[in-house]
Amino acid sequence: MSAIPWTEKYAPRRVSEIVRNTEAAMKLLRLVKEWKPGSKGILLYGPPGTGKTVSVYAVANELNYEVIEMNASDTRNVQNVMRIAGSAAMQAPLFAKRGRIVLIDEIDGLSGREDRGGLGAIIKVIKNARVPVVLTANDPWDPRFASLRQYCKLIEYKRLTMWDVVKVLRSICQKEGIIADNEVLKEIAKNAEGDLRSAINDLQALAEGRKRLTKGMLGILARRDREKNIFEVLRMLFSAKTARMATFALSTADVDYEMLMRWISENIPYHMNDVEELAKAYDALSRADVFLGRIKREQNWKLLPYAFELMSAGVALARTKSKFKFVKYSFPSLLRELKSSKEQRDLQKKVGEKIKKRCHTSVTRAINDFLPFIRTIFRSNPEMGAKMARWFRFNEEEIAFITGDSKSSKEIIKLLR
Amino acid sequence: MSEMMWTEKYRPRTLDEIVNQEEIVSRLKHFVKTKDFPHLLFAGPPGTGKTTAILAFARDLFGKYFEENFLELNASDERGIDIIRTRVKDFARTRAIGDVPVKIIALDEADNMTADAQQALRRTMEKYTRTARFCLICNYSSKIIEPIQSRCAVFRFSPLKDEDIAKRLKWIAEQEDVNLTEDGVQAILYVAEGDMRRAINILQAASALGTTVNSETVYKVTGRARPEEVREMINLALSGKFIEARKKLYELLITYGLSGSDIVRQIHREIYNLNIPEEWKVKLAEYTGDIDFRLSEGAHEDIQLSALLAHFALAGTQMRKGDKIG
Amino acid sequence: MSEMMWTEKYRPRTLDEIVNQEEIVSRLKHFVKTKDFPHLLFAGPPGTGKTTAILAFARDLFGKYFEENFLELNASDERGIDIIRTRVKDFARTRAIGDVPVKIIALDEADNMTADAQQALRRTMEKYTRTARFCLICNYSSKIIEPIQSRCAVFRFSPLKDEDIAKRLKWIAEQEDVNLTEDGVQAILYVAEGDMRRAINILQAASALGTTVNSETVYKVTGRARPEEVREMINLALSGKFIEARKKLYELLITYGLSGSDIVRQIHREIYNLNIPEEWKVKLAEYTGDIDFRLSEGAHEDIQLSALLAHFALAGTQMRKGDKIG
Amino acid sequence: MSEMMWTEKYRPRTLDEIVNQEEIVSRLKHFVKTKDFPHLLFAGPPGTGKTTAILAFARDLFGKYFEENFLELNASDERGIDIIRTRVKDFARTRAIGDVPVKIIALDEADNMTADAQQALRRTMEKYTRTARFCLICNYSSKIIEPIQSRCAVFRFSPLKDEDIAKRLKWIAEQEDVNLTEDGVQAILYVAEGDMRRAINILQAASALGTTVNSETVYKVTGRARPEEVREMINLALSGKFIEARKKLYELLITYGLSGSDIVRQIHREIYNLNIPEEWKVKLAEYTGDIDFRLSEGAHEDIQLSALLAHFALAGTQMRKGDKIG
Amino acid sequence: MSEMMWTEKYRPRTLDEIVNQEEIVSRLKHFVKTKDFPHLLFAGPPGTGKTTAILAFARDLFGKYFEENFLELNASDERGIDIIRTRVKDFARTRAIGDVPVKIIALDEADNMTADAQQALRRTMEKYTRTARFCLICNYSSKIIEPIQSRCAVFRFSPLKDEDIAKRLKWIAEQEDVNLTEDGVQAILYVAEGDMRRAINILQAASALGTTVNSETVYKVTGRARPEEVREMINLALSGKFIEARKKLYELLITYGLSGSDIVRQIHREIYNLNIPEEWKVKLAEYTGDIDFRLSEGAHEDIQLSALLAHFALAGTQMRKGDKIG
Repeated sequence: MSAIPWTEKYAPRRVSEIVRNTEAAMKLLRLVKEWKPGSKGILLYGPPGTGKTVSVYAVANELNYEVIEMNASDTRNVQNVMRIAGSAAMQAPLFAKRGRIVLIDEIDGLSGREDRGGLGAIIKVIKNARVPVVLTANDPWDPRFASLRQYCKLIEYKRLTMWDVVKVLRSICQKEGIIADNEVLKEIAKNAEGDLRSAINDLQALAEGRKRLTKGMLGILARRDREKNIFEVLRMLFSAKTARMATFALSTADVDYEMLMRWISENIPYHMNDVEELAKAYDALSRADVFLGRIKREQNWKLLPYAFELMSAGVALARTKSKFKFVKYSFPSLLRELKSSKEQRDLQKKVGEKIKKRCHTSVTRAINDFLPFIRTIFRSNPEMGAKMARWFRFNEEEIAFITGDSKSSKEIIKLLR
Repeated sequence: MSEMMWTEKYRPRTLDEIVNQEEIVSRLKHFVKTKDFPHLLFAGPPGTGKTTAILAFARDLFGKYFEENFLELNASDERGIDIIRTRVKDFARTRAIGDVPVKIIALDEADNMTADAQQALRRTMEKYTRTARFCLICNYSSKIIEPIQSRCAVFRFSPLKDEDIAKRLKWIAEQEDVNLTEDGVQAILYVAEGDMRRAINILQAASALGTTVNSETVYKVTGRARPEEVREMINLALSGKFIEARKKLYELLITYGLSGSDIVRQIHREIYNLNIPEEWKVKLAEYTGDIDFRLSEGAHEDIQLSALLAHFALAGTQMRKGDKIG
Repeated sequence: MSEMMWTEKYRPRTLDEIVNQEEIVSRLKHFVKTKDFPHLLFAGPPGTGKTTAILAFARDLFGKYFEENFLELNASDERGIDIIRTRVKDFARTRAIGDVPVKIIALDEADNMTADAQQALRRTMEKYTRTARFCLICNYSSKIIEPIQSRCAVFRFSPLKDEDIAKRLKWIAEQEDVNLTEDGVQAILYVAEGDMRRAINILQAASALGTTVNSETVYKVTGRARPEEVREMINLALSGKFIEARKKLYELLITYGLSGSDIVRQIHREIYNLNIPEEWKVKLAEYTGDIDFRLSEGAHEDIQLSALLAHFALAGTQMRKGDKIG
Repeated sequence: MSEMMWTEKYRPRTLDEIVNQEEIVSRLKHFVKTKDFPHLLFAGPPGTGKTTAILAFARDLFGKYFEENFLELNASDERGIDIIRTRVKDFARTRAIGDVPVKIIALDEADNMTADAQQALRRTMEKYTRTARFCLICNYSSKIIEPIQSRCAVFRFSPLKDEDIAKRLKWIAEQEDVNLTEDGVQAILYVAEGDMRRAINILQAASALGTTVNSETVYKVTGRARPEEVREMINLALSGKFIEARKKLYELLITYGLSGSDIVRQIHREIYNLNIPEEWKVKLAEYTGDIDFRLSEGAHEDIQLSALLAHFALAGTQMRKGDKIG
Repeated sequence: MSEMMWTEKYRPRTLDEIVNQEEIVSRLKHFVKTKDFPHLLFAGPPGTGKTTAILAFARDLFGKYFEENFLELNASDERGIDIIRTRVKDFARTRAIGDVPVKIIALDEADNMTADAQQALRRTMEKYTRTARFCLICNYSSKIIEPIQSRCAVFRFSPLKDEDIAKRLKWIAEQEDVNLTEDGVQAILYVAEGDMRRAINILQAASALGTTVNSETVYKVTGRARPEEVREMINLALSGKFIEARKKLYELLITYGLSGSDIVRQIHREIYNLNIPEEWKVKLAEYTGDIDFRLSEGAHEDIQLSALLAHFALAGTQMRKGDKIG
């Protein structure tokens, strides 16, 4: 009895079969072949379903290597990493195999608590390895991987295009003997947002046991594409003429209310051209937030409907003068900023810590009361800046952050050497 | 008297018995036939039959081997990263028992699992594809991390339609020899608010009072006021007859044995049925929410409910004057 | 001194002695006759005779075997559902004694149980359904989970009428040789607000001060201000004499030892007796709600009560000017 | 340094020594004579002599057997009703020693007990009624459940008059060789607000700074602003000098380390001393109520108080323009 | 060659070097002599020398054993009371080194701790009272819970006088060979608002631009610092550029890591420096107070602050139209 899901059944066995990221896989193949003790580890990164793990197994298959894998389903604290990955990386492979890859999969999944010290152990394994160590991650720029990155060569995996995905889906249909409308495959591919695995899963869910696949069968699939869903919700909400329509719009959202509120907040000013409308809409949102605060504090979830109505109907009905118009909705900029500035903020915090140590103050105060002045000094007087950098023991990265422009930071760094 | 709960008695055992979510059911039936299917992610509001569906699917699939091959972890079980790394893995790595292709592991309220635990799940799902499939059940699929979503076929359960619930209620009434009137059905639908389980419970409770279940018995057993009466009270207030509205309020509280927060919630529901300008509806709902909150904080019921009606009366005056909302 | 509580001394012993709640009594009598009855749910405000009814019912049903077959528990006393389970188990595992089908377990303040505890209770009810019936007593049936409601016959107790309470009070006063004046009766009714037990307790407490019970002694023992005085204070405020109104306020607080929340409730009751246009009553009622909430949140009593009087004063000014309400 | 608290050192020992609350004292003396008395309920504001009264009563009653027959508990200290029950049980199960009928158990801050705990207390009171009497001490009798109230003789303690407190302070100052100036007395009275215990504590704390106690030392130890300074701040605001008023505010908050809630209370007290039309006082009192509420909900002191001052400034401008209140 | 921050370079090392806060210094010197002192609480505005004082005190007391016996913590940096407890435990469980009675733990920004955390801190303070003394440093002493305050000797640091800051600036300029003009001094004083640390930082940054520091260089330096950003945000909002104002807001929240209440506080201070009619200032202040209140009630700072900016945008428009305040 076959019980292999299609994602596995049709998984590529050779590097050349990897869709879209063939080059990345080739690079991996080359690095593994050329690897010798002392070489760096290899970090594959990119969104889910772009073929990272599959590449490793394809490479191993082509080279007749064995793969020793640790992933997020394993406890990866210091002891376990050393015991499993560590010993695998130190020993010779089975005699039947020509080599071995140690795969540490999904390092995003390292748990702060349960996997304490795991990251340090992984670095140790890489440094002392006698076989290639390959890692995968969705987001390699996570600051906790900063030092890990120094011990790895990075290979990027890109999202697949819709056409890449359609092509694969069509070939699977052929093999399964299913006649599928092109439109359906396109829809599934679009919905998958460049994630091949999820597209194949959706295809199997829809087509398993069918001979023909038509567009009408798509209804039960939930949108994976959250943005598209939220765009529709926002459009419905902001165009609502009645309280009921507005609250209904909200009820169709597939994101939680915190996120929803951020989306609404972000896009209010694009619909409310009149400041009175703007103020009214925000007032409603602010009242909705007050209810959320009460809910959180008292765990009184029965108040949730009031918050929903205020953030939907309260906002929508504030628009009395401006005409409804088509708006290209933006992702909540606060969240975007928070994400994109994470590295900068971490650096800032490190700088703050150093100032704190020297100046007997708190990190927040260091950043607010000292940093602006230090920045001025660094920019306008590199010589003084260099002397201060020495006193504070700022490293080059931190100096570059403080000055914020490369000219003066280079100058300071030169003076320091 | 030692009667069974009707919600259990009439819970569908097999996919054939499920009357809603037709498309999803038909997909699941296909899977039973081919015995081949991907990981599943069921998303949708409470009371839409997600758990019923996975149970029925597993029963149809496994037959007499159901117990051995089905593992259910629900919200009250510990589902931290430890359990995923131990118990789930232990269950998933051994072969299915009997003539079935794989085991099924259902994780209820998966959106409440920690991110860590979800992370631990992702490779487990892949590693044991030969022996097990996962079915994650949640309200919002967006709370499931992307790598897991990517590994599942996502099914969305839509809220039940009132007519579907009505149909079910009538069918059960027939089975139980209960005379369920049309206004009784409507009353149950009003109180149940789209939740099938609740609707059936109400039917059972009301039928305990006698063999006929009509709107009167329903409102009596559920401790709800008739929506018409609530609306009447609100309209009295809005038209400026504050004292009469208060009288009506006390009447409702006494007749139906309502608590302050019960009546506040019924008022809240009726606001949107009122024949007043839309923006006023929001405004009134907002104030109603404040009163609801105050009651939960321990303010006095009579004073707060009077304040609520007073607010409606003032709003009514402003509406008649055509004032803007201030 | 070791005197009995009058609420106990004068509690009706049999269903026949209960003079109110006729419909309920007649249904219970029917049960006594048939000796067959479901679980019971008694819902209604305090002091409407719920406990009296179940006690009388049990006595009528069990006769001399009352003690052996009747168990009374209080959901908020007994620590947690575990204790309840243990005691119920001990009591219900043996058959009823005498010529009766089942034992009765009365569970008071059942609406104080958490939903989880109620779920556990539900299972306990199911378990001993052959040997025992439960009678759940609560203020609001809506706070009882549906699976339990759907197993119970629901009885709603309405508040007693003032004349019924007055009659009872006078009768007790006679038995106890207390000289209860007419204004004393009125004062008790004012404070008791339809709660018979409270009314009798007040009578007993007031009679401890001396053999004559009049309005003065009643207000003294209950720590309430005379309604006339509260009205006077409000009228001072409304006529613009804010400073004098405040003085009166402090006088009331001190003389009667009132708390801020007591006085707010009394002010609220008097609003509806004021000789002012109805639209102004509306306005005052709304603001009183605000102050009531603030006090419940722990704001300063003196500041908030002054603010309340200030509001009344402003309203008074506007009324005299014939302003519209803004 | 091991000096006694003056509140203890100068606490009246016998009923004869108590100079206020004449009516109460005379009733208690009567009980001493008859040796027969009910449970007692002492209600009234802090520092009005409730504890003093029960101690003196017990000493008069028990004489040399005072220690053996008197137990003092504090309802908010003793963790929960269980501890109280245990201690009461140990104490009350044996008969009173000496020629007295019963022991006395004084329970302070009884109104801090939950209703449930009070119910349990009621049962305990009933149980030991042969050997002991309770004296419940509380601020508000309305917070004591009725079944307890109806078993107690209620005594209401009113706030002490300023002249009585002044007299006592001066007498103590004499005993302790403290030079207490007249403005020192006034300052203590201002801060103590009719609370004798507080007044004496302030006197003792102030006298620790030096042998002369005047208004300056009083405000220093109590962490209060001088009323003049608060008035100055208000007047600055009213005359439109908002920035200066705010500077004064920060001085009070930061330099004196006053809490926002103290300042708001002081502002509130000063409103009625301002030389402005009464209708404006009304307006200011109402707004002060708003700010007080916000502070109690945890809003920021500096911001809210600044907003209050801004409002005063606006009011001042309107007053000068002769605007009507809007 | 390294260059220190001047705030450190010229920070007084010993109590003798501190020229302000004479009373405090003399009390601390007394403690150095007796080597016996209680817990300390330093309260006062930023930049008034609180940290300098405790450092100098500890150095004078411990001499060469300063490092071993002094621990500096910051309540807003250390995540939670648990971390604080652990660090205190590690530090305080061993006896002080050298000829000194106790170690010192300085805890800065203690008023940022929640009341619960402070309660835990209190217990920690008690636990290690044999081996260590705490010095709590804060802006508002009223935010420190009563039980801690009563265990500490309270020291109040008053804002520095402009002449004192000027003197210090001139002296530092002399040491550093900086030509500080009189208008430069004035400019620094204006911006520093009594905060010595800020004044010195400005001087140092300005002197990096060239050897002469005058008003022009000062404003050049401070133009890039923070309060100006808040003002800019307000002005953007008032001129109707809401989206840009909001961008600025996010920058303050994210890049500067300011909390919502920091920002509200700064907005509130800036209002009175705006070039708009007085009555509008009051209006804006009042609305800022509203939002501050909602911040304390609500859940999301960005939402509340956006609402505030939207309201400013509306106010700006109305101002330009010359509307009356509504």
